[in-house]
Amino acid sequence: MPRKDLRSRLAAALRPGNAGVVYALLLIVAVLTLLTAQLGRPPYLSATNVINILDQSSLIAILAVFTTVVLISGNFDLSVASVAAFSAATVLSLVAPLGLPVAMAIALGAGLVCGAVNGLIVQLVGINAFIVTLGTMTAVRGLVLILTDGRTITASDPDAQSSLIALQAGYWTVPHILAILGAAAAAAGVFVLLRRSRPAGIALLAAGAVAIVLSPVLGFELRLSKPTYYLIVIAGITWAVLRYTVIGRRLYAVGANAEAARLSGINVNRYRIGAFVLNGLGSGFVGILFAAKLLAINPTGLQGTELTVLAAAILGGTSLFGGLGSVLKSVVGALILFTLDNGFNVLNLGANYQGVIVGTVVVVAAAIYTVAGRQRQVKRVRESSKPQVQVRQEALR
Amino acid sequence: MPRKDLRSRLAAALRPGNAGVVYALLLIVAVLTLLTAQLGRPPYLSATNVINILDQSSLIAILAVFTTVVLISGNFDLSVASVAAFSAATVLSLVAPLGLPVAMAIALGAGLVCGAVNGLIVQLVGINAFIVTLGTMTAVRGLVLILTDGRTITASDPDAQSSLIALQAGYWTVPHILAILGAAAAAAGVFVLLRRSRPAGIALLAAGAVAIVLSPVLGFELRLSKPTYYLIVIAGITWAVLRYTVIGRRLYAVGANAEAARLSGINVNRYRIGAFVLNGLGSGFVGILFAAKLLAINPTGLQGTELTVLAAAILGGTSLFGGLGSVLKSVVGALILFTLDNGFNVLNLGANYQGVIVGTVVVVAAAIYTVAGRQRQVKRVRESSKPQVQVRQEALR
Amino acid sequence: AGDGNKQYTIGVSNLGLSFPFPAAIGKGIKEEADKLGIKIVELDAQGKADKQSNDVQDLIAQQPDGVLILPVDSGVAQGLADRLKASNIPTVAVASQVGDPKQRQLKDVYPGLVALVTQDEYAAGGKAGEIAASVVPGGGKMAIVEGQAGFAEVVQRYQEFPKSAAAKGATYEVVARQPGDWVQDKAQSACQNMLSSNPDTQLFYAQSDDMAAGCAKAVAAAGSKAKVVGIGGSKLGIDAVKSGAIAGTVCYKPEDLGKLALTTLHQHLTGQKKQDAAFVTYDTPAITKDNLADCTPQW
Amino acid sequence: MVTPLLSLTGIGKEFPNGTVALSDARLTVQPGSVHGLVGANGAGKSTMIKVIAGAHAPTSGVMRWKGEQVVWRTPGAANRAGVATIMQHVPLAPTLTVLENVFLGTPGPWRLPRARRAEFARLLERVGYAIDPDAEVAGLAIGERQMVAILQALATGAELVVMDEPTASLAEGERQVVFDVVRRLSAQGTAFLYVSHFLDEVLSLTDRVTVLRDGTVVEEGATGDYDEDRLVQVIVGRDLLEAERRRAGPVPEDAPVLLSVRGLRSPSGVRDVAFEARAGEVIGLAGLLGSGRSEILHAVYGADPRATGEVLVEGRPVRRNPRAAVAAGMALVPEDRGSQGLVGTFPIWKNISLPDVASLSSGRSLPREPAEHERAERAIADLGIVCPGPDALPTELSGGNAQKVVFGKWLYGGARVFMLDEPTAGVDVGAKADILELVRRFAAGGGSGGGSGSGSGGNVVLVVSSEFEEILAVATRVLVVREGRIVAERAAHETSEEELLMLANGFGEGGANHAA
Ligand SMILES: Nc1ncnc2c1ncn2[C@@H]1O[C@H](COP(=O)(O)OP(=O)(O)OP(=O)(O)O)[C@@H](O)[C@H]1O
Ligand SMILES: Nc1ncnc2c1ncn2[C@@H]1O[C@H](COP(=O)(O)OP(=O)(O)OP(=O)(O)O)[C@@H](O)[C@H]1O
Ligand SMILES: O[C@@H]1[C@H](O)[C@H](O)CO[C@H]1O
Ligand SMILES: [Mg+2]
Ligand SMILES: [Mg+2]
Repeated sequence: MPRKDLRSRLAAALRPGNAGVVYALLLIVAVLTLLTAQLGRPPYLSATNVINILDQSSLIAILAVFTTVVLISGNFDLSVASVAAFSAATVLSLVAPLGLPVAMAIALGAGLVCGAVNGLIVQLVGINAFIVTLGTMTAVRGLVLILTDGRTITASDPDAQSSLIALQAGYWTVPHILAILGAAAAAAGVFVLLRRSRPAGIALLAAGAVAIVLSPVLGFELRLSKPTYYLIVIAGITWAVLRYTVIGRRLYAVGANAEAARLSGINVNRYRIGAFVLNGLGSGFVGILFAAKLLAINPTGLQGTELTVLAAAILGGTSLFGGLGSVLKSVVGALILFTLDNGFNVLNLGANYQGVIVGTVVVVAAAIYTVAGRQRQVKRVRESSKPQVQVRQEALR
Repeated sequence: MPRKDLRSRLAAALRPGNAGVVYALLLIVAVLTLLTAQLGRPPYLSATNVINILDQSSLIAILAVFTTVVLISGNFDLSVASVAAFSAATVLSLVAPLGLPVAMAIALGAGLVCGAVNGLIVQLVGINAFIVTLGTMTAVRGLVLILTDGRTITASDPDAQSSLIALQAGYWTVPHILAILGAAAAAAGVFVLLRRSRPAGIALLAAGAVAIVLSPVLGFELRLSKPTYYLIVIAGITWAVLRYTVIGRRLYAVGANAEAARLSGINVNRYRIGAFVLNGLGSGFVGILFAAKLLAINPTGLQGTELTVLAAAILGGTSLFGGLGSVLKSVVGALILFTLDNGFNVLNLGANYQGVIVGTVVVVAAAIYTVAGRQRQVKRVRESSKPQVQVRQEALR
Repeated sequence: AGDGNKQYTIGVSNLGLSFPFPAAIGKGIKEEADKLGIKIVELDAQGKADKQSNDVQDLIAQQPDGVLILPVDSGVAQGLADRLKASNIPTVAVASQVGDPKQRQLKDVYPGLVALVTQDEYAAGGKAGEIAASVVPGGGKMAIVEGQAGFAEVVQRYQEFPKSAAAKGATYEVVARQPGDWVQDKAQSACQNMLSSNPDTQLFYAQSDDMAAGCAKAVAAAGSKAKVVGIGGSKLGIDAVKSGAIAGTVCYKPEDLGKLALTTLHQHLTGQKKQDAAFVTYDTPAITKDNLADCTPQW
Repeated sequence: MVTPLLSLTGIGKEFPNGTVALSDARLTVQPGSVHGLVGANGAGKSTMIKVIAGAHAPTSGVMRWKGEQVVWRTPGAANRAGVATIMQHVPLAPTLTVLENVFLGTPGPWRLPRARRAEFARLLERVGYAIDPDAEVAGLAIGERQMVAILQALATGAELVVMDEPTASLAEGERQVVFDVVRRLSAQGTAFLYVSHFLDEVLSLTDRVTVLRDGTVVEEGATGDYDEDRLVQVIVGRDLLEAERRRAGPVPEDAPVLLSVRGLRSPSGVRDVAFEARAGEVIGLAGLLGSGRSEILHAVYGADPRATGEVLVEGRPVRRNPRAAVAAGMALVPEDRGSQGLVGTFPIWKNISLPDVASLSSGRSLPREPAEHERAERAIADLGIVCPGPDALPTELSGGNAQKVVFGKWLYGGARVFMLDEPTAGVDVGAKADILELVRRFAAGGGSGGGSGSGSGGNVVLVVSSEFEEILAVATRVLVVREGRIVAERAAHETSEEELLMLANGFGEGGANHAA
């Protein structure tokens, strides 16, 4: 029986309705690989290029992870990009006088406060999250403007610069890691599958398989940028917490039906405010990484990123109505968006045509797995209900 | 009894929970008036300035009207600004060779097609409206880029220019109109109130009163820009259709509970697609007015306006979950946003502080009537809720 | 300079005070205004052409003695200039042309303006080409990091580049041109990606210093020997020239530009120097490690 | 005398809108006893339960738990004290699995410890019910959700389990499961507070019973002192119509065929359904939970877009969508009133006029609100809807009264084919009799006045009900449904509940298709 279970779970997890966003990504990568080959450009799936894509996506993907948590909790946050910019401006202004640890702590604290303000207003005053976070998005952007006074802030102090650079620049290399990790992931996947957890297990298994397959291609050592590792750790931990802890179960419950959650004794406000605070903190962290990456921020820095982040999460199948979503799929959503940008650069496609293509691909990607998912949901009348015997009268006498 | 009814309806409609956004606007205007007087700036409530604010808000307010219809139907549209820019680019490219009427027809048609594409994909393929319209927003923006080839498009032909200018420039003046209209509105308000329609009647009545009061201030003739008249007509008609017709009733039902509406024999798809089409058409129209106003559009023109439009609608109390909203209140929402911008301009407030103030005001305005609305739900005592006698026994005999 | 005792009020319609370059122009204007005893009403269009149109309406309502306009969009600005003229408000355009650049030469200033005070974007592109010819002599493979599609500068800052490079004996083959949307981050990604598909690129021309700084990081990280040329002379750009990350840039001086614009208008108002559709500009020198002293960054 | 487990004295509850749902109400539950709480729709039962569960704060009164005065401000507090509540409107998290919902409130670090699976298996065994622990709740039928809610309450191991109409949407088999559980656990010392409109359940399960009327307790006593008639008398304040027990005879052979259904199939599991209905007929669809009765109604109505087949009303084919169905004179009262029947933001009057708003409008386009109000007031009177007035929102109504509003949507519009899916779920005994009487009158073509009187000698009603007794009381003919097909047909006066149950379970001559 467990064996049969395993197979059916595998099948379920691999169904387009479930893993659709992954298929969409694979399709895009396949098309780009073919096109580059066709046009006689350097191979698309080269180690460098894959490392680049991961590096380029990582900060937005981290934002998407935390935004997914907010969406699962049944809320909405437009303020992430402003908060990240604010944190970046904070850390850049303070790193020289106060040193990196203190500057980072203050920047993270600023993010946390922004998140808490969002959460408290939304949950305790009860105003719509869209309008609240639109307001804080504007207000925090205003703070960035005040802090920067309309200029680009840089970390010009060399010590400060190098401490910031150390945060994110460069790559960590682990020999044979890809094969090792792949094997580990696959093993974990099998284990998880046995523990009856479909999508999770299959994600691990698939990741493992891909890693093993790519291992010869990418070389026998794993060389990824630091932000990529941050992403892996953050997405991994968040996923595990949501997937395996009671916090996750309650968060989903709060988003799916707040009243049911309340009646089960769950403190709905705590979870929803907590999600906002986490998102604020996460935005603060990403802001620091942006500061470290760019060593400069101007008042309009990261403007508009909030829509990219939401797009990643929603491409990953997260519901805007709460209770549904997976941080890993949101990461894949972000990868889709950055793979496209990367593809345009590699193919040297004219700037004028990129917009039309991105827009179309986003809709088509969503269509692929919406339609596939629908197929699955065909409800069926019970095939063979075992006789539910006994007349009520008899039961009662 | 009708008299008592009238009074209680008036009271109900004037309650902050109902007319909150109007109070928020009045408060902002009052503060700005006091501040300008205090600081010795030109009077805030001068005829010119009021006319200007109305003129400046009108195009966004028209967009907010149609977006409200989409929101009421239970959907979401991020593509309006791109569509308007596309329509503007279309009309500017075609007005010289084809003449204004044909160019306008094509631009409107383009808007209609965009709306229809949104509607068909969202309703028939069943993809989330957020991601679909994010996709079309990007794709249509891409079309604008292609159409303009990355540059600003102008209507340089003098004939074409003057025909465009005639569309929107200038003012229409009606003598004594303010007092006349005010009286008419007030009368209509009383009539509507008698017909048991609180918010509508009170809105009319309030508008009438304001008009009569302002009549001496604004002079004895009504001088408003053409776009302001367009707004008045569009908002008026849309409001009346939503409020007084079967179409409106069904649209609200579709948005509030699509399944209940469907099982009641309403063609849900038709209403929801219709709302998108209307929004596309409306965006096309606004695009033409923008073209006429600016006489040029560049590829990034109107970018970001979608959030302003949504903010106006949601400030006006429209629900993101469908079934709730009022186009008149959305117009007031737009007025709030533009009153702030205009106020900053009149006060010559430093750019650095505007963001913080706008953000705070938006949240506070929403808070005012969210909290007031809550109060109302607590206090609402139905006159008729006397001891509930059970009349059922006799009812059927 | 003002001999009359009249206190002038001048309206400034700035394209966006959140963008460092126009913000620095605004700063220059204000500093000069303080000196001249002029009152400034400064409105922020936040990068939106439609908001600029509203701002101009609000300015006209305040009846200033003159207006400085930093156009968001050259085409839209034409209508605004007409409106200002109709209200008899002397107007100076700053930093960007008024009127469709496709149909109007830069130096053919829109009639009705007192003056257009700006750097010559075309000439600056030419200067960048000269720097390129000096750091990658003879020519080679070049990739371009463009500004956001839709900005006039994208065309203007490239047009003279190949010509002046060729004049110095360098012909470049453009192997890629991709948008960096004026921002560091996106430019860094674009250069990373262009390098991975064109590893033998020898020269990157980034159409702003922010993008050049981002691009330089990508070049360094990839271990490429390609040179990066920027444009703008911002603090970021000059620092990068100093550190050798980028080979050179073109020095824009927004604060000086602001001052120049205000004095031009003031002199017109006082009658000291009446002008009609004059083209006023300032020098934007090419900057490399050799002449860093010629450029004190103003933004 | 033992200290009562729970006692409420002088409890009052006034809602923000001014409705006084409880005034000076009292209740005493002894340890290990099963206490019945009965009353008409809107009497205040659910409100009292919410007060006990910590979901509503009472406006006045004192609550004691094991003799100690308590104030439970949150449901969590009540849970921790040992009270588990199954609410009337099954609140579950639809995107979570059955297992996760059952252990939703349970503390502990892990989302789904292995031990919970074993615990769940034991719970199922103890209860005698089977359900896939990994099924997503969103995909469950309403009855299954009810069972999940029951399991959730039992899983907490509470000392007092409060059940608000737990069987209202259950089929026979599951009802029995519930009764067994109540009996078994109460024997082991768990106390129950049991709310139901099925008086036979109350009479056989409970030890004591409290009767609420209009928010106050009108009687309290040992169940043994009551019989069904007396209980009904106390609840509704009058004798019930004998009508409920009357069986209808067949309609005349020559009555015109009003509804023909041919070759109806759907991917949701409807298979080759075909039948005809003559004017005046009330056709009962009998079957087990999940047998596909709702799906058949939806397919006939055209609400399931994937369904194929022919449906004719008065000989004219009806296109397969609800709009065409309504235009052809069909009406559907769906099973799930909250999500399928009512528009939560509309007041009662707008809900009632919704399907027929065009005909209440000038030129079919401008609704005449006074006419709509009039209709709502009439429905309120005809159906005895307890509410502050036609302006009340459905969310302010008790469960049974909300159901009556859904019913009221179709009463006056001129429909000729009525399809009712569990029309009396959660409706009190008095109202149930009224509704059944209405069904009969409607089938007879008397209509309820209004526009319905096309006068051609009668209409057709299809009734799905999990109470076979009710089907037999109202139907002229019964179709037995199993696995999406009609497996047998009986004239109502020639069959019995026992026979229907056999047929529904796949036994008996009609049931040729056994699937083990
Ligand atoms: N949230 C609410 N706001 C206002 N009134 C309410 C609310 N909930 C219930 N009521 C009113 O309180 C009264 C009692 O309702 P309650 O739900 O307790 O009845 P009930 O006895 O459970 O009825 P049923 O058998 O129909 O479930 C009803 O008149 C109802 O309309
Ligand atoms: N064993 C099962 N496996 C999966 N789904 C089931 C099972 N049993 C029942 N269902 C669910 O039951 C639904 C079919 O029940 P349906 O509502 O048609 O039955 P019904 O005869 O109307 O019963 P009810 O009295 O509950 O209305 C299907 O949508 C399906 O989701
Ligand atoms: O000149 C400026 C700057 O280069 C800026 O980075 C983008 O906008 C251009 O107009
Ligand atoms: Mg109840
Ligand atoms: Mg059913």
